[in-house]
Amino acid sequence: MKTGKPTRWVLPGLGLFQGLAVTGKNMVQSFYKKERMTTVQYPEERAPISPNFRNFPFLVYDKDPKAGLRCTACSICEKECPPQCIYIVLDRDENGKSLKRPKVFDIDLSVCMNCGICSEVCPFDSIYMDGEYELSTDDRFGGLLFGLDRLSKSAEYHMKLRPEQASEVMARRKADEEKKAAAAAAKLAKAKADAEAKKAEAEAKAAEGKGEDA
Amino acid sequence: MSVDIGAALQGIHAALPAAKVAMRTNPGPSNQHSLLVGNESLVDVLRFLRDHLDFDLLSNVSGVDWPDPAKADAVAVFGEGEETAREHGFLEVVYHLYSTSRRVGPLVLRARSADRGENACVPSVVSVFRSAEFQEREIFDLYGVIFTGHPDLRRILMWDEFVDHPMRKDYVAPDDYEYEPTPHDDVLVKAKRHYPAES
Amino acid sequence: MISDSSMPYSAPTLAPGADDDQLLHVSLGPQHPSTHGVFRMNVVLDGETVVSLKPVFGYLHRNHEKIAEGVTYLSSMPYTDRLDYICPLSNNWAYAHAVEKLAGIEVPERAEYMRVILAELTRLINHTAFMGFILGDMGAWGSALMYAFRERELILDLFEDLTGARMMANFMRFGGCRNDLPAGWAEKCSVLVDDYGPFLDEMEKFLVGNEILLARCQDVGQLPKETLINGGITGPMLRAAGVNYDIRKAEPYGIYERFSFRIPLGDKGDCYDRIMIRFLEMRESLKILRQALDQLPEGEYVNPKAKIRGFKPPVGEAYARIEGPKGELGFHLISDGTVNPYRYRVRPPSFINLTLLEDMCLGLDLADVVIILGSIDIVLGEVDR
Amino acid sequence: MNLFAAISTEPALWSPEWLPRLPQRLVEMLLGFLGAPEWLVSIAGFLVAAGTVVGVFLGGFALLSLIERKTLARIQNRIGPNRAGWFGILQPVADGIKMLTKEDIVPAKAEKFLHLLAPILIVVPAILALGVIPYGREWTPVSLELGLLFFFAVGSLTELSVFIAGWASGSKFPMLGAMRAISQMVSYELPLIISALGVVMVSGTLSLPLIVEQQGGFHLGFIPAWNLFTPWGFFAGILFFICSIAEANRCPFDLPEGESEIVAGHMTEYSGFKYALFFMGEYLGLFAISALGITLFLGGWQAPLPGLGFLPSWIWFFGKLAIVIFMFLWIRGTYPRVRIDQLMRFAWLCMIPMALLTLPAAGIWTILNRDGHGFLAWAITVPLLLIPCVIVTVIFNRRLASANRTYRFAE
Amino acid sequence: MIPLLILSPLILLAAIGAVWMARPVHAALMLALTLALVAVLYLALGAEFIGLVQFAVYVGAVAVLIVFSLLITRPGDEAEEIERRPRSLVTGLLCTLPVMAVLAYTAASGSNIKLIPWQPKLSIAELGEVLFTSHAPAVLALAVLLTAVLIGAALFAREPDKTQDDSSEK
Repeated sequence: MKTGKPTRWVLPGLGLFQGLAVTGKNMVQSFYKKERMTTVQYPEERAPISPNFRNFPFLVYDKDPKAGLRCTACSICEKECPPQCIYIVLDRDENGKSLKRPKVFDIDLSVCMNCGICSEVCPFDSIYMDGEYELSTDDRFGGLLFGLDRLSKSAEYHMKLRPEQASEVMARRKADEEKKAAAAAAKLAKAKADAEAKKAEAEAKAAEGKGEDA
Repeated sequence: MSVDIGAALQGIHAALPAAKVAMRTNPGPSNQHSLLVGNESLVDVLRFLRDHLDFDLLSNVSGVDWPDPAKADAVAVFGEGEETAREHGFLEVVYHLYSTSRRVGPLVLRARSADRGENACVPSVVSVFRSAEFQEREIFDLYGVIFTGHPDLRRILMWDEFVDHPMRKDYVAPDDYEYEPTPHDDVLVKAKRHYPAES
Repeated sequence: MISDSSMPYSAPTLAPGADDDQLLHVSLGPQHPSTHGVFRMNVVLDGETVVSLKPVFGYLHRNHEKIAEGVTYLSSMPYTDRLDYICPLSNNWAYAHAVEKLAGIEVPERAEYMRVILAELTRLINHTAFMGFILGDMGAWGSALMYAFRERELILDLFEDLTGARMMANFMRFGGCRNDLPAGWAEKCSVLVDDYGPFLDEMEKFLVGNEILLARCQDVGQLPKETLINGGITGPMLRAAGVNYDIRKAEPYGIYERFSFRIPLGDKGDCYDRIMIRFLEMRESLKILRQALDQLPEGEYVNPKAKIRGFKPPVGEAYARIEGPKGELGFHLISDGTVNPYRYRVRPPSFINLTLLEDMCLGLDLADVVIILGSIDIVLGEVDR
Repeated sequence: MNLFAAISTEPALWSPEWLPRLPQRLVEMLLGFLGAPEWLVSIAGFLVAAGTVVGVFLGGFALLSLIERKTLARIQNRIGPNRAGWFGILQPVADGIKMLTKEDIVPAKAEKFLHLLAPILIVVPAILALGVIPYGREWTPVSLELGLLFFFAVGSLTELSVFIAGWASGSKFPMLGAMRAISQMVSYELPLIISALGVVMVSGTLSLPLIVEQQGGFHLGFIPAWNLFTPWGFFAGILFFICSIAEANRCPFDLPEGESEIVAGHMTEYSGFKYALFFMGEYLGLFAISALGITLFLGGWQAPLPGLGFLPSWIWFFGKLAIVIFMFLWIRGTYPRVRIDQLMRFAWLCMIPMALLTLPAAGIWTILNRDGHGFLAWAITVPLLLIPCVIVTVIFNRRLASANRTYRFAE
Repeated sequence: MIPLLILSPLILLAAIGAVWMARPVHAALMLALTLALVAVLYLALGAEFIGLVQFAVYVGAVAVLIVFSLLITRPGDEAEEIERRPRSLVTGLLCTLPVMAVLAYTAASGSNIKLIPWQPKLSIAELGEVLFTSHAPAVLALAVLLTAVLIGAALFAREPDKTQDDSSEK
């Protein structure tokens, strides 16, 4: 054991008493200082959850849970999902034509790792991260495999959960819709005009033909 | 501080004329070019770099599997007038060296095994850099590169009885996944394939 | 300069003539209270003195690198959270840094500031938790750990507010961050930074003067600096031995050049120095945080040119590293021009810092092994990957 | 039997001192009323008296297991068990049920019989030792003339049982734990006994009730005449406290079961009720050693201030016991564990020499006080005892000087 | 007389066990049991002080030391031990023979010893006084011997350290 020349003299065990003082202070203060406490008595009180907290994904629908589902079963999230926990089957009509909506949309919550990449890559504002966290179940397989029925949540729910994000999305969608409507109207008008033009042309042709015939 | 790889190459050539060292350029924007070192002179080159050019920190040792040699040459591009491309695939070990005193790096060195089979050998650099000890064991474990001269070449991450090298590109995952009840048809089909007796 | 003869690698064997009958072969772990997870050491004891120690890894191995080769670049980001799960944001940064280098992506200034703030908060988390863990290893009954975790919770609350998750942040993106700071976040963080100093004072009073801690930690686990560098040891362990090597200074990434901070350097490199260096580093981190929060500019939080879907970096390779709380965390990426990385390699500091574990422990007590392992500060998620 | 020579007299019936002996008296009266022979009455009374002590301390054990967790929780800013019953008061019951219903696992390599014997052997001496402590003015379960010697003789059995536990488990961690436990207990028993010897020298008796009675009264009207408030007694008391921490295997000397190193030491391979017995033996041992310390140095059941004698004496005893045990808990919540070589060096190089020094101090104190030179006694013993303190301070500071580190900062 | 009759066969059995047990640890534990039973016998005979001291010193210290030394050294083969038993038995009997002879002689020449009449109990104070006055030389000699033993033991214990240092220097 090496020794040296002390520069200042202390009592042996001073550090030990300092330690006792710190723990003693903590013990006494734990009775009246709330911010000292490390724990929360869970079922009665809950730690405050940030509004940005994300847990598992959910699917957004507007108005109608079936028809209003924003998801188009494009499978981008399925491909990007890091643990590959999303399973999508595209719905088709009898002719095999895509209906642009999922027939099956399953997320295995026992595999999902809450990363939020699905909601980030979704181009249709359809999938978002939920804040629900009390999802424990005693059914390991079925209970944690969420299908469309449990995943679909209304746009109002989204609005309540993340007002900022949802209102931004809604505004964008509204603008898109308006644009689309305008485009559709324009298209319609154009189609009409085209049709009229065609009609006129046809009529003209017919007239011509008639004329020729005649 | 990025490293002056040309100077390092010249230094090696001057000190170790017999060493087979060639520069390979990196086509990407990272500007990290590398030196391809012949296996027989790898330890000498590393020792020279450590003792005379102050590259005292062997930060990283990566194994890479190149079943298609053309791909390897696309990442580490030849200079002009150099050896021709290889015919067979090979395993590669990439070393990233830094200097703690001069604060430069990384100096990237590559060493390549003869093939991906029995001759997948690269000399061990543990005698020069202790930090390679576990990393070489890991590469041996996951890629199957045999480091000649390594003092304790055992599997490190996989268990001792494991046979294959899982990081190789042609590795096929074994049939040992856990069955779990699922409504998904293709998973069920897969399960049926794996458990023929049960279904 | 290291001469070759000073650095012979000798596989540690039993001393010649040692009577094997008198030796006790003990397997510490994988279920041992103080191996920080599922780590195992095959220890040979003579009485209680360590004669040989062989670490055994892989109980948490999930072949992270193979998984990453099978998914897109972005999909690996949440997996990096799970490497060193005590400090996910540093891992995020290291990976984003490597991909940015590989693809040549610029990062906007605000994002760089956010990254620095998050990385330094992560460093605080890691070092604070370390204080609790090492005291636990020394046999104190969790008081220090509880105090440390109380403060850590406050930082985790900030993370939750910002990233949506307390630990598995998945926050950095190639060319910036995922989202901007929420309103009021910087102010909350600023309050936390102000309050952290008193906590560190209390912790220091609790630990540093404690004679038992002095007796337990001093002159335990020393190695010469040359051996440490040669063994690839990085981070606080290396600096505790007096080697001035911090990547934030040696190879400034991000915007670390803009901040004035100092690198604390130890002298002996024993376990006590390792503890103290981490204390001092926390104080320096607080300085960086204060400067970064004061200078935080407005602007983009992510480079708008960086793609999220279908990201394909050009062919090439890149190795990038940052100064993680535990040491040098590097990512070596090789791209073949497709959406998946051709080779994705993590240089885990915890794993490589274990290289010299046996050298540090030989000839010491079993109780010292536990402290040395604690002072290396490993996380098994990173060691086994 | 002259072994159990009664010292205390029968208490007055109306006194609250009487309360702890109520069961015994009731049984004796009942048997006497029924006309049982005298030997039967005395044996029955004896058994009931012993049962009272065991009952009190088993209750104390249950309570302590809760209080320890509560106190440590408060030290760590938690609340502690609060689910079972009001403030978690039923937690010990829940623990007990859990322990009882757990599977009793015996390792294949274990020596079955010895494996079973060890937990029993560890509880028995603790209970035996508790039997000779004077808890109140009228409440000494077994008043032995050689009480102190009996205490140490019985206490030495603990080492053997710890060894048996460690060896019979047929496993390595228990073996290491047993080795640590034996070397630690043997080393610390020495200063423990030596520091208690000073009390024996001063009071001239080995009988614990007599030792307590001699500590009655007050100096200057308010300082209790406890042994702790004499120079040698203060010194020996501190040494005794430190040694009792080591003897009770409490933090920071809990090496035999150091959970971060050797899992649980000699208890590693025990489960279920056998483990609970170890737990119980440990707590009862803690009670016993604290009770002895109180008896020797803190005046036993004597009230701490004059005018407080209206409370029954055993309340004072248990109050002191609570304070001493709280000190144990507080220390446990604060300190890390020492290493085995440091522990041994501390015992042999520091504790034993200092304990030996209390003997001449106590001798000088006795002789001078007997001759009425009270001031001279202080004047001689205080410097005598200060010398080692100064030496320790100097050595400590010289070592600390080399332990102090300065850190450089690189820009 | 009754305690003697009950205890002496037990003591004998335990003593035989101590000799007969194949495993050294078992033998040591049996020895501890023997010593404890002897202590109980002392107590039953009214010699409380000596009984308790016997318990504290022999069971608490000597037996523990034996056991501890067994812990830190690896015991030999069990089968070998059993094989050696006949020889050990002979040696043991040979050792007991002189003792038995002396005892038998004294018993036979009963006239030489007289039964000490029951005396009033000797107090510890008196015992101490006798030890440190009339028997002081013996106590001192013993103390010197023990000190020498202690120092010697310490020297022996230090020696392996030194050799280890030497070998590491080479």
